[in-house]
Parts: sequence; C-alpha cells; structure tokens
Amino acid sequence: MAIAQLQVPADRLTAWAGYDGLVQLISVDGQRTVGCPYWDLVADVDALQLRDLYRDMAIVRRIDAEAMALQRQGELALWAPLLGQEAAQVGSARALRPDDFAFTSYREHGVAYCRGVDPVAMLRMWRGNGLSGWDPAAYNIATPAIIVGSQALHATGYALGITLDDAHSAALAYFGDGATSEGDISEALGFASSFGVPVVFFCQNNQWAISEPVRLQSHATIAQRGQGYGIPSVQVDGNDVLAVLAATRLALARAYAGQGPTLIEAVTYRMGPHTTSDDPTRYRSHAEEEEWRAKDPLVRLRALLHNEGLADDEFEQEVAAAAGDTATALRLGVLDLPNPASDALFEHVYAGAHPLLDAERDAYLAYLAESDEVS
Amino acid sequence: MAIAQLQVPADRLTAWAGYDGLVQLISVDGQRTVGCPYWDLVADVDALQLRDLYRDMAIVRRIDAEAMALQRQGELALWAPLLGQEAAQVGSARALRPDDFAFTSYREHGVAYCRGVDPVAMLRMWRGNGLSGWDPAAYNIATPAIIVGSQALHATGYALGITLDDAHSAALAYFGDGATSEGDISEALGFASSFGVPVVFFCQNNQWAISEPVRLQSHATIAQRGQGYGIPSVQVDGNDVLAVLAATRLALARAYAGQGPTLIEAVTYRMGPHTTSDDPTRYRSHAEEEEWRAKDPLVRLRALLHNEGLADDEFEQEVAAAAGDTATALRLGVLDLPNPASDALFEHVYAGAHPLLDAERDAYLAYLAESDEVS
Amino acid sequence: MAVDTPAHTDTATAAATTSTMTLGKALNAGLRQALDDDPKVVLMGEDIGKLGGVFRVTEGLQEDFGDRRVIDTPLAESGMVGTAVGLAMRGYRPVCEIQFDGFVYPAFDQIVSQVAKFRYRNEGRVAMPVTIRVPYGGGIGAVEHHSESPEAYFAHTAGLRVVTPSNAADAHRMIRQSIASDDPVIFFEPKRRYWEKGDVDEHAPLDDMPLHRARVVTEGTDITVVAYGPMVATSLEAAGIGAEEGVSLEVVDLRSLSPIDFETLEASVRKTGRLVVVHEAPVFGGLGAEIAARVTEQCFYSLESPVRRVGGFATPYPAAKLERHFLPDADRILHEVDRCLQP
Amino acid sequence: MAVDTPAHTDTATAAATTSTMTLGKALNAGLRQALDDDPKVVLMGEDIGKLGGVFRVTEGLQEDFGDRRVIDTPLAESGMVGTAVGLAMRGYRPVCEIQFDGFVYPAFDQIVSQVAKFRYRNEGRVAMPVTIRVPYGGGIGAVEHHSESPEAYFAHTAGLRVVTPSNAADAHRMIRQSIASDDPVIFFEPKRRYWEKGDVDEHAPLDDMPLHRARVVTEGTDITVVAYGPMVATSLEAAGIGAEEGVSLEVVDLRSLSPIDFETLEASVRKTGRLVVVHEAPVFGGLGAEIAARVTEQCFYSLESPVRRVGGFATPYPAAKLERHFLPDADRILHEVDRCLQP
Ligand SMILES: Cc1ncc(C[n+]2csc(CCOP(=O)(O)OP(=O)(O)O)c2C)c(N)n1
Ligand SMILES: Cc1ncc(C[n+]2csc(CCOP(=O)(O)OP(=O)(O)O)c2C)c(N)n1
Ligand SMILES: [Mg+2]
Ligand SMILES: [Mg+2]
Repeated sequence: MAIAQLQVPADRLTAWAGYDGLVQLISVDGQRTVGCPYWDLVADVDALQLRDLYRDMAIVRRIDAEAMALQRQGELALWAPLLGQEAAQVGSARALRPDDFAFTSYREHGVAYCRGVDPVAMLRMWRGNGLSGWDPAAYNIATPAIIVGSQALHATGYALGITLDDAHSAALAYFGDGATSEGDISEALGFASSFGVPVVFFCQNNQWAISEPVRLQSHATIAQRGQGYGIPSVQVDGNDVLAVLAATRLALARAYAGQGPTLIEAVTYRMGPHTTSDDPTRYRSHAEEEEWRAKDPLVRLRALLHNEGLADDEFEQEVAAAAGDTATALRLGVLDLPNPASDALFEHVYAGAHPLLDAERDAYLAYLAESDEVS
Repeated sequence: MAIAQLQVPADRLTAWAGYDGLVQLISVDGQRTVGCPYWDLVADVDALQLRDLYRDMAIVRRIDAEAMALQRQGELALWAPLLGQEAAQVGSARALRPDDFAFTSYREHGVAYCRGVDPVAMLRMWRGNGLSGWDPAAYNIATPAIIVGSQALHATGYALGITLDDAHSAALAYFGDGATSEGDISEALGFASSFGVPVVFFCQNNQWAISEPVRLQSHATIAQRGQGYGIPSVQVDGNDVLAVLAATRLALARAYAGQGPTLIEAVTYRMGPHTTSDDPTRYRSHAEEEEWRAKDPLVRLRALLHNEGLADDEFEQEVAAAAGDTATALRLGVLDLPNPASDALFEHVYAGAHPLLDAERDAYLAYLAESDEVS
Repeated sequence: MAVDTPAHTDTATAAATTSTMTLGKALNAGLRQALDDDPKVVLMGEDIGKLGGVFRVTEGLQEDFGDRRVIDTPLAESGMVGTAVGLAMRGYRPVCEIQFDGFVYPAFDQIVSQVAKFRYRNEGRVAMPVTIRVPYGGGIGAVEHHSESPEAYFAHTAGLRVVTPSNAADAHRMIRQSIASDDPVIFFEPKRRYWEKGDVDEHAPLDDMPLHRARVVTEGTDITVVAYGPMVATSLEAAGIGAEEGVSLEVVDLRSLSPIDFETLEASVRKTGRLVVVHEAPVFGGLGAEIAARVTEQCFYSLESPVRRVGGFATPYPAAKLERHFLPDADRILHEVDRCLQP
Repeated sequence: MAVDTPAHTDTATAAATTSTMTLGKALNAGLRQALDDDPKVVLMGEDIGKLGGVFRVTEGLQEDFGDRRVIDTPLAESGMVGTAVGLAMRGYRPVCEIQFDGFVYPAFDQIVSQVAKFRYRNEGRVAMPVTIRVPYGGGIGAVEHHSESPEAYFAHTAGLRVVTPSNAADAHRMIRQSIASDDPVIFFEPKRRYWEKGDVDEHAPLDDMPLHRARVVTEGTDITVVAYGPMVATSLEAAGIGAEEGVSLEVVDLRSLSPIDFETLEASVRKTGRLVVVHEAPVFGGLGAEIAARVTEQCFYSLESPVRRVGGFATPYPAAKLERHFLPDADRILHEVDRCLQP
C-alpha cells in the first residue's frame, strides 16, 4: 500500500528556501486549500491513493485502540498511544522508499506499520516479552528509542554512512517537541549540518512532553531551531496527511540529491494520555482537548473524501473491516506471544565469547534446575 | 579602571530586534564608522576611557606574553594564549558591573584581569599548584571551566538564581566557537530562553577550535544559532573594543530590565596556538594568519587614539611601563608560589566528615612519614 | 516565570506524632519540610509541577510553594543538573529529580566533572549543596531504561555522597539530611518500594542518626546479609525464611553507599563470621565488590568462608518478563547463605 | 564532505619484520593496518585529521586515507558516539577518539544506553562494532580532566568490552583486535606510556593472543602483583627493586578489564598465595575491588593474607604538583607487598 514515489524536479529543489507559512493542503473542514506552494508535490496523489492513506490511518488508529484495550485488560505493561498523530506518521512514512531508513521514538506505531512491521511485533516490547520486536534491517526501521533524543544521532550517523556509500537514500529521524531540549537533538542537527548528510528531522510537535507544554521547551518554533543550524526547516499542519506527505517528499528529494538535511515540524496534538500510566486531566484543560478534537486528522481526511465523492458506505465498511481484522489478529497474536525462556536473559549480550557471562549463566541455570528439583 | 556604566534608556531596549549587520564602530584603520546604530551605547566613552581600554588591552597582552615566556622556560605546564582576543575580552568584561557574574573557559585571562583577579592567581592553575586560583565570590568570576561548554549552564543557573532573588544583575557566559557544538551550550540556550533569565551568552568566535575551523561546527553563524532559540542575537566585530562594549552593554541592560537572554557572537581570531602544546602550522595557512594580523585589536585602537590625537609618546610609555610592571610582578609572584603540601591532596573534597577519606589520608601521611625515616 | 505567592504549610505548630505513610509520601513530606525550613531550597525536574512527578513524589508542592520553588525544567538532564550547579553558586540548595534511573546518564558529565569536583577545584571556596534524586531499581515490569541500578558509578566518584533509604522513616529523614548537607548527594529512591508503608515521625530530630550510618535491621548470629534500598526488604524476607529453617541472619541496611559505614558492618561480620552482599546491580564491578574486598581485608581472620555476592548478571537489564531471573530474591540470597555455611 | 582519493599503503608486500616503535606509533600503525584491511573502518574524532590528534596517534592517516575514512567531527562527544552508532547500523566499523579521558563523560549516555545495549535490545540482530579510544591516566602534569581513570564505570557496564594495552606490541595487536571485534570495545590508552618503545611485529597473526587474555609479564614466587595499562611498568619497576631485596614478585598484566581473565590471575595467586592489585583510579569502588573480591572468593583457601589494593585516593584527580602523591609508584606497591608478606 505504498504511495508511489513522485520524482521531484531538480529546479523544485533549488527553489527550496524554507517556507515561511504553515504548510496546509487540506483545511480543517476537508477542503483543498489554494495558494500553498506544496501542491505540486502531491499532484500525483489520486483518489485511490487518498483512500489508501485514509485506510492506513484508520488501521493505525485501530491498532492503537486495541493496544490501549489490551493494556487496560492487563495484557500489556504499558502503551504510548499515537491517537491524533496518524496523519503526521502515515504521511511522512508513506513518503519513504524501501531503502530509506526510519529512526523513531516509542510512539511511532504508525510509522512502523507503514514500514511493514507486524503489529504483534510492535506490541511485544510493551508486553514485556522482549526489549524490541523486529529486525531493523528487514524493514529499514530501527526499534524504538526510549532515551529521548538519542535516535536523532543514530539517524545522522546512518545518513553519514549513506554518504560514504555514495548511495541515494535518506534517514528519517522522528522525535517529539520535548526532545528538542535534549543536547543530543542539537548535536544531531549540528553534525548533520556540518556533514551535509541526507537526514530528515521530523519533529512531531504534539504540544506536550508528558505534562510540559511545548512553550516550556523554547520560545521559538521548532522550525526556527533548525534554521539556527543552517538547516532548511518548515512547519506543516501535522494533522493534514497531504501536507505532511508533500513536505516529507521535498525533504527526501533534497536528501537524495545530496543537498543535506531538512527539518520538518509537524504541528499536531497528542489526543490521548502520554502513556497508559498518565493522567492528562492533571495538567491540561478539557477545552484544549476539545479544540484539537475538532482538528482530528482522520475526520479531516474523511471529510475531504466525502466532499470530493471519493468515499461511500462501501469503502467505509471495507476500511472498518480491514481495521477490525487487523485488531483481531493483533489481539490473538499478542495473547499468543511465547514467553521468553529463562536463558534468553543471557543471550545476545556479546557477539564473541565471554567467560564471565557464560559462568554466570551456567551457575544460574544450575541453580534453577536445582530449585526445580527441590520444589 | 572600570568603565562607567551607561544607563541604557528603556526605549532603546524595546527597540532591540537583533541587528542584522556586523556591529563595527572602529574600522580596521582606526576610524570611527558611521551609521552603525550602536554609537549611542558608547557615547559616554571619552578620551580618558578610551585610553583606559587601551591600557587594559595592552596589559592583558603583556600578561599573556609573560605567561607564554614562563611556559617556554618550564615554569608553567601549559598556557592557552588569548593573543588577538583582547578587545573581545576587555570590551565585554568592562561592560560588567561588580554584582554581575562571569563564567569563562580557560582562555579568558583578560576577563579575569578586568574582574580584578591577580594575574599570579590566574597562573597558579597553569603551573600545577592548584586546580584554580581565586575565590569566585570575591571577584564575581568563576574559575575556568575546562570541560568545553559546561560553564554556560552554570551561568544560566546563576541567572535563574538572580531571577529568584528578584535582583537586577546578570550572568555572562563566555565560550568559544567550537563549544557551540556541545549539547550543553544548546541546553543552556534552551533553558535561558525558557526561563527568560538574565544571562548574556558571549561567544568568542576565534575561527578555530584547536585544528577545526568554525565552518566544521556549523554552516550558519553563531548568532543565527541563538535566534533559533528565540534569543536576540548579534554579530559584532570582536576586534573592535567599542563595538564589543556597546553590544555587551545593550545585552546587559536587557538582562537587568528582565528581558531575558541575549547572544553575542564576537568575531575575532586566535592569533597564537591553541595552547603551548599546539602547532598551528599543521592546519592553517600563514596567509590566513597575516590577514588577521592586519586586524589586530590593539593596533586598531592605537590607530584610533592616534588619529584622534588622544595618545602621545608619554601615554605609550606610561602604558608600556604599567605593562612591564605587571609582567615583572607576575613573574616574581609565579616563581614565588608556594608548592602545595602533600596533605592538600585530601583537603576540600567534602564539607562534612568522611571516614573513608580520613582513613586514607592518615594512612598515607603515616606512610610518607615512615618513608622519610627510612630514606 | 510567573510569581505565585507561596502558601507555607505550618508544620512547626503540629504535634510531634508518628504516622503511617508510604515511602513515596514520606519523601513528599520530607521535601515539603525542607522547602518550609529553608527558603533557598528549590526543586527542579521534568513534570514535577502540576503532575507532581511521574511517581507523585512532588505532588502538591508546586501548588503550595509556587513555581519559583518547584520548577518544571525543559526536558534535558544535563541542563537540569548544570543549572543546579549555577543555582548552588548563587546560594541555593537545588534538589533535582531525574525521572528514572536510566535518564541520569545524559547528566553524567555535569555530575562527575562539575557537581562532584567543584568544591575540590575551588579549594573549599564554593559549596555544592545539590541533591539529585533518582528513582532506581527494577521489579516494576517496566520498559528498557526504567530499572537501572547505577549506584556504583556514583559511589566510585569522589566528591559525591551516595545514599539510599529502604523504608519510609529513613526516606523522610535522609532526604532532609541530604538537602541540608553542604556536599552533593545522589539520593537513590527504591522505586518499587514507593508504596510500602512505615511509621514516620515527622518531627524526629535530624541528628539522631547520621546520614552515613548503616543500621542493623535484624540481629542474627550465623551470617550477616548486607543490602540497601530495595533489597533490604528482600533480605528481611530471607531472614524470615531462614529463621524458620533454623538459620539466623543478621541483616544490615547500608543506607549510605558513599561513604560506607564499615564500622557497623565489620562489627557484624566479626560477630557472625560470614557475609553475603546483595544488590540489584550487576555483580561484576558492582558496589558489592568494594564491600567484599574491604570487609575481607579488615576481617580476614574472622571470616569463616569467603564473602559471597548476590546481584544482577553481566547483562543489560532484561525485558519485564525476564526480570525475576535478574533480580535477587529471598531464595537466591538463601542459596548463597547456604554456600557460606556449608563451604 | 570533500572526496579524497585514498592513497592505500601497501603493507601486504612488506616483509614480516619486527621493528622498534613507541606505543603511540604502534597504535598509529595498527589503525593504519585496520584501515587498510577493511574498507568499512572509519576513524572519527576531534582534531584527528590534519592535526593527527593531540597525541598524534592518527598522524598521517587522513592524508593517506582521505577525509571520508578519517573524519574530523564537530566538538561534541555524545554526537560523535551517537553518530558512530548509526554508522555501525549502516555496516561500518567506526573508531572514535575521545581526546582525553575527562571528555568521555558527555558521551556516557550514548555509550551506556546505546552502544552497550544495542545488540541485547535487538536480540542479536544488530551488531555494534564500535571502538572508542580513550587516552587515560595521569602522570603527565596536566590540568584538570586530563588525567582520569574511568575504566571501572565501563567495566561495570554489561555489553561493553574494556581493554588496555601496556606496551607497544599489545597496542598494535589489541587495537586491531578491538576494531575487528563485533562487540563494542572501550580501548583505554595509557597516555603517559605513549612515548615508551617496544618491539612490534606488524605481521604477527592476530589470533595468537586473544583479546581477553591476561599475561604473566614476570614470573615470581612470593606474591602476585596484578596491574594494567600505565601501572604495568610501575609494577615491573617494583618487581625489579623487590628482586634486589630478595622478594620475588610475579607481575600479571590484565590487558582486558571486561571480561577479566581470572583463569590466568587465579593460577598465579594459587601459586604465590598473595595478591596486590594496582591501578591509578581511586581504590574505593575501583576495578581492584572486583579483582580482590573474586580472587578471594575463588582462592580463599590458597590466600595467605588478604588481597591488598594500591591506587588513587577518594579525591578528585589533584593538581599536577600533587599527582605524585595520588599515583601509585614502586614504593607504594612494595609497601603493600610488605604488608602482605608480614601481616
Ligand atoms: C533522556 C530521557 N529523559 C526523560 C525521559 C522520560 N520521558 C519519556 S517521554 C518524555 C516526554 C517526551 O516528550 P516529546 O519529546 O514531546 O515526545 P512525545 O511523548 O510527546 O511523543 C519524557 C520526559 C526519557 N525517556 N528519556
Ligand atoms: C568536553 C570537552 N571536549 C574536548 C575538549 C578538548 N578541547 C579543549 S579546548 C578545545 C577546543 C575549543 O574550541 P573553542 O570552543 O572554539 O574555544 P577556543 O579554544 O578557540 O577558545 C577542545 C576540543 C574539552 N576540553 N572538553
Ligand atoms: Mg510531545
Ligand atoms: Mg575557538
């Protein structure tokens, strides 16, 4: 269900100068905007593809809802919901080619989905069955980074590798608004700028870092932050899947063409709690939540589809069925995940031999066997 | 020899909007520039004060030269020369009031001098007699920070303390162009911007971080970096003492008035080696060094004084004598510094009692005494 | 920064009674008291204001003391600690909250090169009364980086004090002592014990039990088990089972990890002749090594068997479903006790 | 990044001869060989290009291999190591140079939470063949932060290997082994020994001495002295003096600090019955604690006196004019040897 790749013409790249306004292609009530100089970048997105994007977003939302339910039922230890960020995640991830590589934090389930990761594999970590769930090289997406900001440097290093390989692909680094305060994000921007490597910094400014509003992190926009490093930076409506797709495509095209890093600030909203352990009523108002509910990215795309006669009941039923099937498979798959064997504790610490660890493992397994005999 | 404080009028502050050009008040050939909107900030600097600034710079240069000589003669372990950065250091430090507080790296001997620190105390650390040389609270200047970038956070925290005290003073953080790549500098800019505290970030862009040219750190200017955090930022000619004084005064006035942080990029040049261990011929050209020699900050101020008939032979002799006296006193003082006693090793690790350390000290001193008996 | 008028809580007039509270609440009460006692105390951290911290240890404090005393910082640990250094230079006593153990590493440089060394560098002219609170340890089924036990890194860093309470009363007393200390203190909070209750006398004098003192929690005769933080309860559990099985364990709660109160510990070992050290951190290079090495050196001729160590393995902290294998429990402690007793 | 055409040095055709070179030059030759052997090897660091590093360990390498193989990074250690992680994920073998020991702390988070844990987190699906070179230790009369011995922090971090050569031949061999290792290696270079000469066979096979093996440097009968890195030479000096005085010291060079080759060490201790551990780092919580604890546990009934440790004190590294008090020397080693022999 990959969105076909648009070839961005070379003159379009050199015309890049950072766009001052907020890139928005679909208005809140589902109308195409006029005048925004990003339309050419999604000119190829036809009805079928719009419906694909909607289906992706609906399925991703359903995966998220199912995971929330599983957590509430005690089947997951924790979950970080993406509710409200579907357009930002699907729009950006669908701009990627297979040989691009995504680096994410813990909330980008929608990105993992678009990269082809099985949702059951995504939930494995949250169930506590492992520290991750998939092979990064198989899908070209790293497993989630929990240390806020750390992954932006990994993306920059990976992009340096792309440059050294003389390859034409890109690394995409996802991080949040809160993460922009961490030194690692700044160092990533600095290294990327200095080396001129093909990395796209994709910040989902969802207004909150747990209980901290984005204005606590900085008084300037995140796009301005990028410009301070000489990195072309743009603010997009992160609840508008087409705007996100367009901006990401342009940024990737710059990367492929050897023009270095770009920063995209996708302005969106975390409609749910930070994680299932969080209680947002302690720090934000119902009114604010309502204000953003009106900008729901799925509702907006659905409105566009309806306004343009691209979606009917049949389509909606098809999507609902697909989402339902995914959720059912996810639930079954998660409940079926095998518990790790006790000796898994000692596996994969080192590639080479390690006498100390071997001795510890042998002693512990012997102890376990002995205790089993006793009990 | 403090420069009298100009009261910056309130409307001058609100008119601040970051100046786009390079602030320069004295041209390379020692003429006053016209049209630069910073002249009002040094309108009070009369002949006497100009001569004071020149005397400061000349003495500081002489201290530096004497330290270089002492190092070459084996009397110091190391020295980081400031040659070429006298205007940046004297111009900024002379803008400070006594209750402001300066945080520096290892090269700001000129700042320490202006704060009233005895040059002998400055050299104590470089001779290896101690890890520092003075009481920060006595002069309102911290002892040098060697971990690049670390001190900018200390300045920001100190400025937060000023805010919590409802006081009207400022912290001034000095750092280099290389330091701007460290996460700590970014975090300092972020915290200062978020808290809106009275700190002035003063970056001496001396073009080099050991062997790395400033363009390796970033493709944008350092002033642009500050703007990315919403911090008003300005580039000044760092070899022009009046421009530096003017910009620092404005920044401090903003701080006193509760308008938050400012960043100043002083464009200057490290005319000497990074330290006495360094060999710049490995990485930079003689031509580049010559180019900057023509912009020597002392030569420039001297030219202004001569052009305006403010300096005569008598004055020059007076300055030379003052510098010579300082150098002589410095040399004598340094050679006279008492070697630390062996038990100083164990002093001042903790404020409170510490049985382990006490035991270690007692055992070691007993061992020393025993060995003395034996030998 | 908005100015709130702090609503001081009046503890001075309250009667000196003992009440039962969780370890987390005891910390909250201790912090409250520290804020009350000294206007120079400020709390800093991520989400410590309106949210009250992810463990609610600072709950209600911003409301009562205002956002100039209880400060939400931008999301950056080095920034937080480096800023605390500057505040200390201005005469404040900052108390930083690191949200979880695994997030202390971005601040490692400021802690090791600045907080720890500032006084020494300045030959006693600058004090660094910074307290850094770190919820630590495993056992809560968390995702990666939320169950680390990094105490050995800090204990090996001269200039720092490192302490950890194991119960509510100590939590209340020790957090106030740490804040009052003119030395920097890394204050490790046993997060899985936040909800365990104990009796706290909020008006007990601070100096009846110095911060660096270890405490014999249960007396015993056959063997000493030394633990700290979360492992004290586990060791007490082992002592209980041991008692039923006729083995008498003396449990010592170390409380201070730097310096270590070897006096108390060695007195116990001289009595029992045997020692098992317990911690969650990996055994290799852990604090147990220092304890074993020094006690052996000092009590060599009193020891009837070599000191044994129980702790985590030479692996990163594992996934939640494996942590019960990683974490010492009463059985593993008793297993090592047995090996000491029947060598 | 400019593209230079690398001028490969042709070592394959050179005859296999042994030559005398300094430890620093041996590292340079080893790095050169690694760059030659594997196009995926890249060097990264501050000032490693034109300057050749502040110790000139990378001298001439950028000139010969180009600035795509030998990369000057912006001045940021976390950035350097984090970027190396990404390069490793792309299939490279990055070798980072930290300019001095005291500057490794800003990278601590990326090392401890990323480099060390990546393989484990990803269950073996991602390799992390990153080598981090750190000149360490004192004795060069430097200013603050330039004489640290932080090896215990890294040895206590599961997922890392930690090694340190004490001589030119080992430097040459071990740097190549470290780079070839699929595990991350923290490679500590004894900076004050950079200028000490030794015989190096540049074509010796890599596998004749595994990276994790300790080596008995001098045989002896009365007592074992174990040291590593800069302290091996000091221990050998002590052995020389001891021999004159009729005490026979067996000196073991640990070489690998994680894992530690206890097999070799314990064999020596079983023979001599006594052990002194030497390192520059503060004794409290240092690696010597682990060595003492484990050797005692394993050789309890062979030990005729408790293991003693010689090292730095519980102070930050002091000013240059005090460092001779802080640093172990042959006399202090022999003092502890005496205490072991006449308890
Ligand atoms: C270094 C570090 N510090 C603190 C945390 C705890 N923490 C986890 S998520 C989070 C907020 C992140 O906010 P943001 O970057 O905006 O991402 P979002 O959660 O909104 O997607 C915090 C403080 C962490 N994981 N890592
Ligand atoms: C964290 C850290 N990394 C590396 C160093 C080594 N070092 C000392 S000075 C320096 C260059 C600093 O350049 P810059 O910030 O431009 O200041 P300048 O020396 O030019 O005054 C480096 C890399 C250090 N002191 N601290
Ligand atoms: Mg956010
Ligand atoms: Mg510089």
